[in-house]
Amino acid sequence: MGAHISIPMYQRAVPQRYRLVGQRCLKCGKVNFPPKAVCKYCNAGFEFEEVTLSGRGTVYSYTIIAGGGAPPEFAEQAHCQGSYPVVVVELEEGPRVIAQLVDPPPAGITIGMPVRAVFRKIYEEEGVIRYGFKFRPA
Amino acid sequence: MGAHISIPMYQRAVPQRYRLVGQRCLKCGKVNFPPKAVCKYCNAGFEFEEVTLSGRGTVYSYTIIAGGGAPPEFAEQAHCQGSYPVVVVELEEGPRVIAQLVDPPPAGITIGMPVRAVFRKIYEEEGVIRYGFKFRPA
Amino acid sequence: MEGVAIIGAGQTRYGDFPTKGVKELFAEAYLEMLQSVDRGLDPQMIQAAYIGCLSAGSGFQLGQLAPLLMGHVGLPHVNAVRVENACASGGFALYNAACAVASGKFDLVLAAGVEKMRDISSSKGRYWLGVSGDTEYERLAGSTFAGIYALMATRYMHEYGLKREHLSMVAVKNHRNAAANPKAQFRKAITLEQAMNGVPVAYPFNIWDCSPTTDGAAVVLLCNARRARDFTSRPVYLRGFGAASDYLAIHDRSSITRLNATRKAAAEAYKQAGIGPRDIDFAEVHDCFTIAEILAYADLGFCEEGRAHYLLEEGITQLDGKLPVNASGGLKAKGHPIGATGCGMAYEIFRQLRGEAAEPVRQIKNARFALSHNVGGSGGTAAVFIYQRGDE
Amino acid sequence: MEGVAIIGAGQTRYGDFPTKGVKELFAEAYLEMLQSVDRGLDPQMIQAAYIGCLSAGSGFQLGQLAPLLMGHVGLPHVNAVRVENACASGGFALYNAACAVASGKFDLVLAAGVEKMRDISSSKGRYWLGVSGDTEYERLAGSTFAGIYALMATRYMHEYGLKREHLSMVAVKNHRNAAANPKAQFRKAITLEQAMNGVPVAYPFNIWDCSPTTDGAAVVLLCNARRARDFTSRPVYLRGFGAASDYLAIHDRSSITRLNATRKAAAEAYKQAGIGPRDIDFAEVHDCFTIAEILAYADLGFCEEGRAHYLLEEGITQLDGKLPVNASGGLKAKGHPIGATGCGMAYEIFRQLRGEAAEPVRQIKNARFALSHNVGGSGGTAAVFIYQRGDE
Ligand SMILES: [Zn+2]
Ligand SMILES: [Zn+2]
Repeated sequence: MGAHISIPMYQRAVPQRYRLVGQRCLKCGKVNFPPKAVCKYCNAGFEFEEVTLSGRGTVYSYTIIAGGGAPPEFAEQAHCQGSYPVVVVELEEGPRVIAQLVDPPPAGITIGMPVRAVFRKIYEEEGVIRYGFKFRPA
Repeated sequence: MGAHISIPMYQRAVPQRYRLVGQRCLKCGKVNFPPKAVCKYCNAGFEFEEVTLSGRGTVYSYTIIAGGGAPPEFAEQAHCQGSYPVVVVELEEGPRVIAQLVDPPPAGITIGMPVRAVFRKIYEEEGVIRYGFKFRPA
Repeated sequence: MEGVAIIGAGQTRYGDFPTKGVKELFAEAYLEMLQSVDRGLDPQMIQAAYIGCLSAGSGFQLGQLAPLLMGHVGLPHVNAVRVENACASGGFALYNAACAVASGKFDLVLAAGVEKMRDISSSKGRYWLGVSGDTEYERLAGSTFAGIYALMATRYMHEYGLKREHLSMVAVKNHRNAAANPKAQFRKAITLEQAMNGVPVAYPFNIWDCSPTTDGAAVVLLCNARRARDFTSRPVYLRGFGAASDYLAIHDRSSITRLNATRKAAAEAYKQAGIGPRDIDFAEVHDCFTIAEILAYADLGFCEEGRAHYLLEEGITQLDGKLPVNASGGLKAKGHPIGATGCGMAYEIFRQLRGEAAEPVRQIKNARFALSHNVGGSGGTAAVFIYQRGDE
Repeated sequence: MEGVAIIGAGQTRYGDFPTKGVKELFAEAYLEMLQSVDRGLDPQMIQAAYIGCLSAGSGFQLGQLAPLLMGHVGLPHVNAVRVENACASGGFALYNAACAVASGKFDLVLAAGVEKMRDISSSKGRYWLGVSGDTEYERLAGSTFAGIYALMATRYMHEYGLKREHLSMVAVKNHRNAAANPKAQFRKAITLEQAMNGVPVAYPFNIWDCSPTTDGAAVVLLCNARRARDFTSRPVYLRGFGAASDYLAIHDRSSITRLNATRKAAAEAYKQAGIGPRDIDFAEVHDCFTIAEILAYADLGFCEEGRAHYLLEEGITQLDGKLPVNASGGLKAKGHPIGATGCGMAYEIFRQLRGEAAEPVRQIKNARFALSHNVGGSGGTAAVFIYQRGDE
């Protein structure tokens, strides 16, 4: 069990994982992603309109997870790839988000590098493939 | 995971589970089972001598666990037996202890009924059979 | 020590909510709490938060649920911590929030509880819930949580002549109360015959003796009593709060027909409030199993030990009785989202003492003092609170 | 508010103890604490206990660990509760124990932490430990706990010119300190070359940048300051205690080269103590990863933001420097039994300020004020404490 993401929990966030659905605060106009009950920018707005993010952004920071240390649900991926990069991306609408980077440039990842979101398999557990966004160089 | 008893944890209590090893408080003379760091009778003694309990006692209270509600590691037993009794036994040395009752009398379990400890399989998990004490009518 | 008042409270409906996770449940109760502060409140004034939860959202967030929830509702920097004592987690959140206000260090402190129990299959759920007691011994004996309370019930029947009907009378009363409570999980009265003939769970219990698995959240806002009327015209004062523990394993306790943790917690709360059991006008007590409500009557001083079932026979604890117990429906029928339960009791009492019980039929009239009682597992811990109506 | 003093402290060795479970570890630290109360103490005077723990003994006892432990050491009826904020669980136990004494409700309160991390296979352990952050997003991105701190380190290198060597300088310093600490998990100095060339974990970290998995427990006894000298000739006063939180997910934070939770907690603690960073003679800070100690220097006010690595270059935080940091060896080399860590820091400071560091070579001389700093996960929560030597 432990840090297990149950299927119902995964399903509740499908709009975020499949289509990057965020929310624009009706009070301050800024875009929250992932969604919050109260806007994280003005800490006051609690009414929002849905907004689908473009998926375009730049690398804000990065790491490379070594194969041996990957979480168990990513063990297969780590075994195949040896290691994989994880990045924090600053999206053009403002929010930052954490995800994997696919097809990293041979010269290495750099902060500020433009990227765009792609839809990928994340992992399989309990017989259900969890899909979601990753990023790739733009 | 959850309420899982790990193998090392099980092994640390083998003297209790296999041989009912308790401890006599050198301060007040009473017998603690299961062992404590500080005596549960005088709340002061912290030096003990080992004492192996006779396993004889009487039923202090009882219940009958219905098959459908058994913990998952007992599901197989519940499936075979339909239901099984669990008792609190007051041992002749003083302490009470909780365990299953095997071979309950056809006329039903009664409070005060004499019982004695027997060594049995408890359940199997992670490829290791957990053994321990149960009680049966004396 | 500073005085402590409740100035707002919110609670989700209790039940099964597949579309709501632990964050959504918490936010719903939090926003209702904010709206209940009738003179208004800038939420940024809230300084600390104590959050009760056992399973951390069916196990997905093992660590630091408290800042996760606070960040979700726009209070990211508040001093937030999770407190856990199984089914008494909400009560200990409330207790420690009260201590934080009483210390004078804070004026406005949140006490909350939340549990998302219905996200996992029942087989995994049974692993999580375990026995809520001493796992190493009680679980290895093959017992369930129901089994532990059943052992208490069997002994109580033996010592004091309690009958199967008495257990069912608790279930019938609490289901009747829940039927009138729009926030309850089971809004359906049951007959004594039904209650006596449910599917067996653990002798002497059948399914109607057991509280359900429930999703839900409850949030209470505490304030230094001297400032309470800045925020509301009708504060409810927390006059006494007590908490205590006991041996976790029932085989280690000298008696299993009483909960020493409840007795010690109640003594502390009564002493602090300067009142006794006879001054209590109504109570919300911890009825995770029917026997638990019966044990509570004597442990809280409502009757002598071994005489609790006579209170049921005489109808004293019914909604129209002299001392209504579990007007909300109790854990049994209102529902039991583990970590939320202790704060949900405070929500019910806050609303009742302000004359805001949602349906007129369930409003308890002319009440001045109320008590809530929250037990961890089979009595390993307990917290007791005494509330006083503030509009006098 | 009442003043708060520490009158006793105990701690197990940190390490790998296959024959000791969570009860045995706790009892060992508790009994050492009792012996440290030099004028003697009847343990039955202890009124409440706050116990920090994340995994509840590798998961066997999900609920109510606190009464289980108290019943094991002869204090079954004490008001006991578990508090949890991941790696800051011990710090929040200490914080809430301090609030309980400050409120005047209690004179003698236990703060403790315990973690049994080495009972489960490393694959299951990885499930448990997760990312200690926002599981739903950080874990689903494939990140580990090390990965989250690595993201902070990469950004810090980009913004402030931090080099790989600076990270390793933290590891070298803390391993050197641990070598002299008989209670440390790793009692072995390492070279800068070794520290820079370990097995990769998450760029830019290698294995020497990461704290280990550790079994251990620590117990601290708090007392109303007015009564402290009834129990000891050398109390240590808790002059300030602060706690705060932040967005759990690092992607929600405005900056990842500082921990806002630490800054807010430190401001609260300094203000309460009436002193500033320059008055601190030595500190135990939260170095779960090498970058964490570097972030702590500026967050605690020991230097300006972005200048922390110069403190390392100048040797200021070495044992013989102007402001020794992690004389114990820190989480990095003393070990990091998650729930125990915050109380283990208090143990180290209690012993140091009383002139009782176990080996003369590691005794810090003429210290008057000390600070401890405990972080939950990647900064979702933090607690900061300021201690003053009492024998003046
Ligand atoms: Zn906004
Ligand atoms: Zn004794």
